[in-house]
Amino acid sequence: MNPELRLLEALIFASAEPLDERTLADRLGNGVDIVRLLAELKQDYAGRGIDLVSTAGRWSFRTAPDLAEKLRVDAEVQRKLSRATVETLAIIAYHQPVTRAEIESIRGVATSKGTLDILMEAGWVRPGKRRETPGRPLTWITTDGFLDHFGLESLRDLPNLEDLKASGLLDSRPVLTSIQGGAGGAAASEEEG
Amino acid sequence: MNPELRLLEALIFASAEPLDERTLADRLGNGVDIVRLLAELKQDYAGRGIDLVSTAGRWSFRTAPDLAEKLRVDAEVQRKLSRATVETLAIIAYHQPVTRAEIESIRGVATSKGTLDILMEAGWVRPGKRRETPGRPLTWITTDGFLDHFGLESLRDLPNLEDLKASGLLDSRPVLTSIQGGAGGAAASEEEG
Amino acid sequence: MTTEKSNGETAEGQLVLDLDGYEGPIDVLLTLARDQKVDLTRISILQLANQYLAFVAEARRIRLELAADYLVMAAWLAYLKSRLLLPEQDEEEPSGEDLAQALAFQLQRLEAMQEVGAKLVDRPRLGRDVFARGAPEGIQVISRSIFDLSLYDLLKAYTEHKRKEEYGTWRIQPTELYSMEDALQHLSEMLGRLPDWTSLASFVPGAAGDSLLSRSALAAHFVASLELTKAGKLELRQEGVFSPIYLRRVRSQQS
Repeated sequence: MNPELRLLEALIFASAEPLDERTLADRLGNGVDIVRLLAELKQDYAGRGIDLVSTAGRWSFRTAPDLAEKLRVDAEVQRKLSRATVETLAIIAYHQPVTRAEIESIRGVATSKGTLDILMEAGWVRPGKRRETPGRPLTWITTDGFLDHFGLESLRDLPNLEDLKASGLLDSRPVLTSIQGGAGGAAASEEEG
Repeated sequence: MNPELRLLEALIFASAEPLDERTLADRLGNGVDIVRLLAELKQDYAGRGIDLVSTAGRWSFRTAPDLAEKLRVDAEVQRKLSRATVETLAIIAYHQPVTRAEIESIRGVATSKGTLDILMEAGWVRPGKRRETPGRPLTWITTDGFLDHFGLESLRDLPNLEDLKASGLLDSRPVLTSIQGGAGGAAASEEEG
Repeated sequence: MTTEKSNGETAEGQLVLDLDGYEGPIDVLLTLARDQKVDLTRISILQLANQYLAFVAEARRIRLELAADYLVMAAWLAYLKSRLLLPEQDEEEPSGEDLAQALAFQLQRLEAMQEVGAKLVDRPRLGRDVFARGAPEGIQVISRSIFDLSLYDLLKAYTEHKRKEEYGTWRIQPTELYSMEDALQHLSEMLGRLPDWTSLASFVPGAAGDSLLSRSALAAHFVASLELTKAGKLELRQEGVFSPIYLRRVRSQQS
């Protein structure tokens, strides 16, 4: 086996975190075609019990997804996510950057405690830039940890993204201002109180 | 690749500890020749960047010993920050520019010598201008490195109190706390005396 | 909220009300819309409005307490119904059809988010279906800071501090120290009455004993005298190290 490939394999294998291509290239030294090497290594592992995967441009070894059931015995029982949490995560993932008011207008209800903070604690969402509109509301975006956890190479790989875009459903503007206003207003005053 | 070999590979890979042959045989099911499978898997990895090794009859993957040097160079130790340090950083972030005496009066306890040093070493805070009040105390502010580390574009993107309340991070349940007044008074007199 | 169960016999228009399962009125509407078993793009909003109003009426019949937003939605749907049934008059306001379309969009959008949310959480997830190496050997990313602190940790620390601040019991202890502000005021007041060089010590109140208070008073008066001197209101004189300090008003200002 080619020495560069060996070192690349060992580096990714040893690391506790996914490694980006620049870091890998730095470690392998000058003049190395890191993209080609990674492709070759990925090919080596195709069909094995371990996959070489990339999320958010960072590479790591992961067990093959089809073995999930047989490996799961060992896994800690994960906290089940509430419906509100899943919906909120989906809205942030697909509409990002999105403000809390927009999330509420899409869901038609005020965001309860234990939704955004749980998503943030899980390391899946974080505050993004403030929106340059009156009140300068904070926006929410997903993290690299989100991509890693859900095995997405990038946000472009979100399920059904193209369909949703094409059908115009990724418009986060409030549609029923007449009724949303009432509900939203009540929610806001509750929050600020 | 044979399904049993794939599962064996994934099991050893995902385990936090080396696994003995009996455990592995249990996981793979009845009638599996675990010794033969392990030998086969070991053979697969011969000459690669990763070795399948057994120590005291328990199996694990390890990076190849000859690569150790190339892997070790950058190994860094992660340091956990104490609660006091994190709180101090948060107060500097939210109240900057802020003097040490102000930090202490906000926290209600004296700041130990090491706290600001650690934050400086991390590259997150630095001294700002002196306050034009008697004694001209030094103020503390956050750095660009702080923004970098926390993925913030500007200080304005730090969630404010309203945002924190809305996200559920800052809830309004009362907490049991020790009496702050006494400690605060002591700290203040210690500092000013 | 209470849960009402019908005994399996669901008569026409009767609903099994279990509000705990719903995430607000839009969610109820979405569930009702699914019962129409047609594509959401071709949903009958009029029928949907009727279904929702029946739902709310039923809730009231069995004295189920409904949150305000459920009632607001009912009122709005009743209004929408009238707009859809009556000929359009006002050109200014959006037509009943526009409103119905907006509601249909809202439902489609929420349904889409529920669908992709379910798809997301069903993906092979790290730590549940897919596993990272169990025993990494500890190579760190070069660019990574060695300090392990996430934004979440930082914000959590701040909010915990804020909570303590909001709910902690504050006992402001009586000040045992003579403050600089007090000394400054005291000296300024005395300034006009200064005959000539006067020793600093004679200004310090409570000179008896060497309690912390009187020592702090001396220190405070000393700093205050420096401040006033800096401001050009006072002159200071001291014969030698550790000898008494004398002060007097700046005379040039008087003439």
